[in-house]
Amino acid sequence: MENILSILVFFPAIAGLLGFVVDKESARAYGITVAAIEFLLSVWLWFSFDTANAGMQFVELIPIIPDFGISYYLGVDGISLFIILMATLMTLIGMMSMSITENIKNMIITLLFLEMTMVGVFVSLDAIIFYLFWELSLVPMLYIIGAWGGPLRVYAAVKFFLYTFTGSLIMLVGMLFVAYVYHNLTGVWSFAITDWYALVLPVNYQLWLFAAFFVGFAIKVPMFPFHTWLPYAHGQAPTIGSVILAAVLLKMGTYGFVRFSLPMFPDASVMAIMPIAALSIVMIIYTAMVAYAQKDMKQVIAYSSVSHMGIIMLGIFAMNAEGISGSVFQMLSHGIVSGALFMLVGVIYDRRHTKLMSEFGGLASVMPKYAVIFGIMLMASVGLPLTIGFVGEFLVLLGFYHVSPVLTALAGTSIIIGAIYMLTLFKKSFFGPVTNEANKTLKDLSSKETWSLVPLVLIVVWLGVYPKPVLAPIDNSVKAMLAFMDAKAITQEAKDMIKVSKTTLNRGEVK
Amino acid sequence: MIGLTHYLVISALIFSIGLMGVLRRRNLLMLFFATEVMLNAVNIAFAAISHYYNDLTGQMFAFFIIAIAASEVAVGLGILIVLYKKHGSLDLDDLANMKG
Amino acid sequence: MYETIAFYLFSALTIGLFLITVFSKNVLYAMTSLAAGMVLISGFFFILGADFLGVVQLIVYVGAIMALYSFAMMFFDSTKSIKEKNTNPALIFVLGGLSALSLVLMFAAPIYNESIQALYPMHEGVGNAQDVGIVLFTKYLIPFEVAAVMLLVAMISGIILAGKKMDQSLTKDTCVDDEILIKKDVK
Amino acid sequence: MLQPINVSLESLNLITLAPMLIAVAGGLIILILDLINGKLHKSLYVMLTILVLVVDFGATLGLNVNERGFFDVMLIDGVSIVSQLLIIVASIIFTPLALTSKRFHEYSYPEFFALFLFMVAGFQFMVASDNLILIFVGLETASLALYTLIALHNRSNSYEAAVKYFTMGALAAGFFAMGSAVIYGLTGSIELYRVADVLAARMNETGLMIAVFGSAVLLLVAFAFKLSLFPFHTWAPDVYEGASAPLAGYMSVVPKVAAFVVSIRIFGMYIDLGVEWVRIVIIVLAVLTMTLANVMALVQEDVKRMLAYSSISHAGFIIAALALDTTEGTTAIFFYYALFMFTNLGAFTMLWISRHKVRRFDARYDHPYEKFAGMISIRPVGAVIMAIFMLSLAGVPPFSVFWGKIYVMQAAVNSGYVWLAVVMGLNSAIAAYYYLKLVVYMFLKEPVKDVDTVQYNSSKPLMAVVGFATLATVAAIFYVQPLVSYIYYMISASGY
Amino acid sequence: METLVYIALFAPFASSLFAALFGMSPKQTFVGIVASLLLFASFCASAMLAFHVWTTGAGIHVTMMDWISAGDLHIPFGFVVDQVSVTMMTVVTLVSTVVHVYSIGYMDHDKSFNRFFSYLSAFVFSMMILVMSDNFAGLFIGWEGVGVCSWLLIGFWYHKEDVSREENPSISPSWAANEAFIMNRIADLGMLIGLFILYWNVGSLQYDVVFAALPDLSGSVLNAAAIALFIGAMGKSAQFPLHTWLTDAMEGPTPVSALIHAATMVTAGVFLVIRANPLFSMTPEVSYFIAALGTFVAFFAASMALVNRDLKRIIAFSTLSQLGYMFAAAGLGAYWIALFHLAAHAFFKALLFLGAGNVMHAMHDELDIFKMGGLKKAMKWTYIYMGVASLALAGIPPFAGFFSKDAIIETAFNEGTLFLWVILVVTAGMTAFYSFRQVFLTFEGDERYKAFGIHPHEMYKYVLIAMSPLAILAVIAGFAQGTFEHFVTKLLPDYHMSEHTHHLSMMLGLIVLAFAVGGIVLAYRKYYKGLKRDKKLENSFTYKLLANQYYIPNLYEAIITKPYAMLSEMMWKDVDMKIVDATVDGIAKFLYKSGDASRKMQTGNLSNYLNWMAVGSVFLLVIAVISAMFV
Repeated sequence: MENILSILVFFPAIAGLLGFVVDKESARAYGITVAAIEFLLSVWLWFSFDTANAGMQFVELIPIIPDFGISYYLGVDGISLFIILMATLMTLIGMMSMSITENIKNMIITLLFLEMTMVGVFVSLDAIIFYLFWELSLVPMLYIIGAWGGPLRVYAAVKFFLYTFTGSLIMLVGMLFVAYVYHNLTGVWSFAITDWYALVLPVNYQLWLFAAFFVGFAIKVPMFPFHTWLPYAHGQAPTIGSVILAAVLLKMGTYGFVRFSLPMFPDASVMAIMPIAALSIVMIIYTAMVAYAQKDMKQVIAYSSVSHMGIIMLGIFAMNAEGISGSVFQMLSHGIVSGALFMLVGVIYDRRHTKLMSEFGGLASVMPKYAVIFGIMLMASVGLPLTIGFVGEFLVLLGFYHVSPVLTALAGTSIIIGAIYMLTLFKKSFFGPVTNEANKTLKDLSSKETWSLVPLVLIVVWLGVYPKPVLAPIDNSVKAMLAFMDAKAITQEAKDMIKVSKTTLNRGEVK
Repeated sequence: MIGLTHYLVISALIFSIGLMGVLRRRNLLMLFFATEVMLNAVNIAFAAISHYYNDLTGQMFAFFIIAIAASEVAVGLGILIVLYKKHGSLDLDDLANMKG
Repeated sequence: MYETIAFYLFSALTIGLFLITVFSKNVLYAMTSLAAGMVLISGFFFILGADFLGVVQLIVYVGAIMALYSFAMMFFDSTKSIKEKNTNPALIFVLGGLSALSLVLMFAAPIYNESIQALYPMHEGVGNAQDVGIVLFTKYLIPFEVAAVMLLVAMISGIILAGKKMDQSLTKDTCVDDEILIKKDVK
Repeated sequence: MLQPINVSLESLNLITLAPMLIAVAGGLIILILDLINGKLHKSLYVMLTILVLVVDFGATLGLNVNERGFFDVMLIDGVSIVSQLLIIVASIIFTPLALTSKRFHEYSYPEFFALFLFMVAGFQFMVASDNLILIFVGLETASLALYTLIALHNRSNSYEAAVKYFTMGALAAGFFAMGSAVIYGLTGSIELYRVADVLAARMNETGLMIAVFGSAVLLLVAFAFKLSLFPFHTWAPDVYEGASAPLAGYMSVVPKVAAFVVSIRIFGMYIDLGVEWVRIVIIVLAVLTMTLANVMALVQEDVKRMLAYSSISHAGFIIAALALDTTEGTTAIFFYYALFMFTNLGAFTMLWISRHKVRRFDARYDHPYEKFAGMISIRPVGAVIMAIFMLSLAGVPPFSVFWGKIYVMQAAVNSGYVWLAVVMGLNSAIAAYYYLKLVVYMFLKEPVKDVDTVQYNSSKPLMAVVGFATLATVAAIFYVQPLVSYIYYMISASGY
Repeated sequence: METLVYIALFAPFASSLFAALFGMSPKQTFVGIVASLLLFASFCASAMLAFHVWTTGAGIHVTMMDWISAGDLHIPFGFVVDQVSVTMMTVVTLVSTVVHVYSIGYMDHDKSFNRFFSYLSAFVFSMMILVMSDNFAGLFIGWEGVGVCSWLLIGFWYHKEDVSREENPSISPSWAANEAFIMNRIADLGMLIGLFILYWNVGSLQYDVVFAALPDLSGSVLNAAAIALFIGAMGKSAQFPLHTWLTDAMEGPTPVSALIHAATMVTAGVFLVIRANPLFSMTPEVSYFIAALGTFVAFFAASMALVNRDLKRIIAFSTLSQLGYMFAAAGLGAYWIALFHLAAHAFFKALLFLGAGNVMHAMHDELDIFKMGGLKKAMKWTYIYMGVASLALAGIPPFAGFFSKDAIIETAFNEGTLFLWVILVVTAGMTAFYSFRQVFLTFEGDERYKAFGIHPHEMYKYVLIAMSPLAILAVIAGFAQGTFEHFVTKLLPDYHMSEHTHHLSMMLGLIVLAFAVGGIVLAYRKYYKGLKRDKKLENSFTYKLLANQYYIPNLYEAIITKPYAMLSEMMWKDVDMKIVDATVDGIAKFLYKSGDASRKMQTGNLSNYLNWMAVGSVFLLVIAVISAMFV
């Protein structure tokens, strides 16, 4: 199965097209089946992945527009592998738990197309193909938010689209410039990321290009102060939209930093550490405070997402394997945990059609199972050891400590203020007496909801206790990347800052 | 002695007069007159240059400009007629249905 | 010498006439002065030795075009002076003045250069019409033919636009369904 | 005395005339047919027109690159071949749109088709020459025919549109003539290749720059009008709105391609001569055009008018590529239009399909956004197709216009105009808003009325056109490579 | 032996899972029994391990599996059973077993009986990880784990409503739980930083590697690490200023208070200092600060206990005070003494709490000692237990507390820190006073409860029997001092009194004893006969200050909680919405507005269009002319 990546990308798309034919009543089952097959395919990918190889695997390279240097170029390494797995998993789980009945067929088809774009982004090794999937992912999301969202859905959807679109166009200019420089130096047009890695750019070029890519990625992440589309998008999106958005789409931004910014512009990245760290810390603390002020459960989780993304950003710019691996791991953990939290909020929203905390209180008494799962996810979200949330956060903070102890201490406040807003949310909604009559008769989790949440709980615990199967391949690739960056960096300070681990595997040759 | 420049300056002046007419006129028929003035101005320039370079090309151009002006008049008046039938007026100020 | 006098005379007259064309409120005056101006312009052509062009100018402009215009004028019933809400005169004069100034400055530049060789020189002792004819039917045959097509287009356009068929709309899209729909909308 | 003139037939290189002659002949045949029998159905003329155009296409394709003919008046270089092909293809797509299920005024005239073919011939002459006279005559032939075609739609708005277009066109013609006069004065020639030679020799003369700049400005005004650059664009929205939808779509492509060819020849010459000033002016106009047209498009209530502004903005986008004056930049122009053509014509066809004689939604507009509200639930396929066109216009990959966009931006970057590429990017982002607005209406709103009318005019030929446009838009990624290499080859062969 | 290690560790975990299975079903007594048995198994295993370690003198080190490994960081799940950890294990499992059995009776009527056992066992499991881990990260797992269990257990009665601080200083169980968790988190951040410092300077988090590498590190690094780790310890052990959560934590069920907030979890901070003694021994300044802070807290907490009326809160303050003693010892370098006091304290304080639980059970959850009195008739055994425990706490020989506390006070003298010594001695007197104030007010004097119509009754027999091991240990543990010293100093640095101190030891002991007895006598005189309220005293500033915990909770609310909430609100409404988001929307609106504005250019009037065109062309011409002049 050399072309498993193509299958992974296009299987959902083809299934989506065929989905137009499927009857409305069966659309849901169809969607779940397709998502399940896709997930199994990605699991297969994992099993056939050679964990000892830190380089790109399952590479496919077909030139499509040689005059531009654009090729259909796919591959995975340890960094992208698990994000793909998470994307397929969250799509499956999201579909399983979906409570939407209106226009279900359109939803399923949209989700399948979305899945294609998500997988596509993470397997692309050609900048233009990457950009293609990146932009294309906006369209289904726009539809999901806009068609099934809350009262402000159109505003939210359009804001989401335009904001991200604007940023990525700047990024596109950056990409074109890199290609131009590549052409100048080699005489060949190429948009292949692996080719671009070989470019050693002067520092001022690096800075400008870093800035261009930064705009695109930062909006997607979303970094402060570009984050304001997110609360709207989450607040208005249907549950499934929020789940996918938080779990996968935001990761595109951070993944972009790891895939593009760091290896391509090591010197600029090192120079950008402090500004980015400052923004990240603002993001961590400020959005955590904003989250605390929210009245709406979903908004709390939305802002908490931003705060957690700050941690991920910080880790990426730690410039050591601990931090970056932790960051990538945190992407997975945030994906699963925030996805689950959004699903949990969706559960209560389905029952009460409100997400305001003031409407609730004492839910733990009427919905104990729900409370337990919520509690577990909450603990994972605040980074309790032996849950998935701890590993990433710990590694990120550990890694960044090497860069700046003071900033780490500031960023570390996330474990405090994160606990503050999360526990407050939990207390307001789940503790205390049941005051609202409407809450007294609420049904606990249905089997459908349970079956979609329990796997996530299991993953949360499993990867919290034994992250090695996931962390080791990530770590291998990250170490190789760092070694590469160190070799490539031209300024001494960058060389000093980039910490190469003692045990680094050689980066596998790219075919 | 009258040089090329004299002719060109006259041409420029007449051209500007035509331009002023185009700016000023609100009656379409009168506006078309102004465009004719402009084209005539150009014709003077071409004829003059042609004369001073002793070259026929300028006269050719002027010749074609006359032909073009004639065709324009035909088409323009045709459009004016349908417009007049519909609107009963040739005033530009009455003709602002589409805007924004 | 007489060239100089003619030049200045014609210049003054054309400018004056065209000013009337442009500024007169009366269509008839405007048109008459336009026609007169064009006649004088043909005078320029004769001074410059472009006899053929002068003749064409007289025939086509003063003959054909002005005739068309006068028919149109009658058709539009606009012999009387017409009311126009003219554009702000200040703007007109500023723009007109500026354009005149810059064009004059431009033409005042040493455009003429002795060294430029004429591509299609006029021949000594050959009539202008002959010269023009030869160039027109060799080098400029294609534009000439295209101009013919253009005139054909203009003719067809003029005919169909002014034709009776344009008086009513032949567009027909109200079928039965549509009427029902419109009724629905009204409700 | 005059010498007798001997001209050998070979030296005339008559083959260079073949495409235009075919079109003209086609027009004449239609006129004659009408004379013989006045009751022939429009479908005959449509098919005849298409046939003529196909033959025309074949003839154009068969031309050799870099030939001159007929006393060097005709210039068949790569640019002219590529642009003629574009013009013909757009015309072929345009023609079947006459076959709506409902009847429209203009198509009841056989002369419509004759004029249309003359217009195509006019454009072909215009692009296949570097002689300012032929360019001017070709331009006017095409324009006069176009004015008539617009007016033939026979609505109050279309007269208004025709008058506006005509009047401003006449003014622009004056500027063109004046510009040519200055060039002639400067060089004693109106053939651009010679003009370039003479000007190059005269560039160092003192005090001449003013005339060089002046001539450039006068010509620029004329073509800025044709290309609808700010502030000469004012006619465009009104004319597009007043014209029938297919014609509006056609106008946003074909006259502009033709005007671009001439602009490349003229302004490319200036820039090659080292007159940087022209480049700066064009870039400034380009930036102003794309930005202003974009912000104005934001506030439109009518889809057609929005598309009109969007076309203006796209033209601004591309004129920037012209200013680069590199092979890539020039390639980008045609490449962009080739891709833009399908999408844009497709979008206008969708409007045409939904066109009504009576305005059922708005007193003023034919295609207000409300008309398309909730289209997804009424005509899902139509809605998806329209959405694809919109996304393509917005530059979302992998649809066709995206590839054009990156090529233009890449060209800008390659010439060192990174800031220009950034401006282009930001403008695309602004533009995304109004395209998205239609998508939002179609997908996210409830229908205003029970509108089966969004596909009111639909007929098989129209569906075929839309289908073809959709295919071309979606599958762009597969033909971008041959397309761009062909165009690039043609452009570089002609030395631009 | 490895099996034993795993049994000791995982039996509580199994217990927790087993109870969790029935977590949502109604009370099942067998759940409690099974849980207690599993805990007992864990205790037995710990005891056997203790015996093994004692006999062989060698620790056991097992590595179960890898946990985190990224970059150069490798953290395994490794467990070490040595003198220190085995002591802790034994103490923890012993007290836990007792508390489990006790809970079967105490939680008898609670509908969440099963859930309670699940949490309680989970806590023990976390605590075992904490003490057994062979690295700092593992310690941190347990550290956070006990924090969560504490959160769950304090908030066990989550359904209770929030009330005002005047009505109940802890507001509500859920509030107290959150407070405890968040305060601990503050300290945990310090601890994490400590870990980071160690990792980046040593390259590992294993105890042995770290301790071996310490001599190579610079003083500032050591100080920083020691401070950071101690901040962690401060949170868990509720040292000032992070102490307020401990008294609020009394909202939890009493067995929880006994186990978590007296015997085990709160001593984790002390354990950390003891565990990391190589580090702290190398940082004398930090250690001295620890001792000083401990002394201060001992006194500070005792002062608040003097006037408090809440049975459990008094005990909680005493816990706080005793923790201060332990830190004083550890800070002064007498690690084994600190550990000894830790163990002894665990026994008698747990006993004290369980006794208080009995009283609560009898008094229908009434905790105000002013409303009790004369309970000795109804609750003889409880009286005895609490009396014994209070004697131990007061440091009366031969009870356990005497030996351990005396050693600490002697250490303070021995180190020459006379100031600390004085305070500790005075505190010993205060301890005796408030302990017996509480005992007398509860059990002696007039039966004030009758006014409230309460009919107290003694606890179930089996519960009382289950408490007996603690009582016995509270009495006899002190005699094991020598053995204990011998045992643990194989690992911990030995601490001997100087000759000088040794000579004076008898006298020093007597001084302490005098203060203790003095305290008891004072309490006896004031409260034995019943409650005589002194309005004047109660209205005095000092009394109010003490009764309101120096207004520290109010202060925290005023300067931290409320401003934080306000600031958050402001951040959201003013900054996020009105600045950040409004900027983005502002750009969009600006574009839209400029669209509206430029749309006016499109008047529809052809004349205007022509004007535009002319303006454009003339403008360009003028520009051309002007720029041509400069070329």
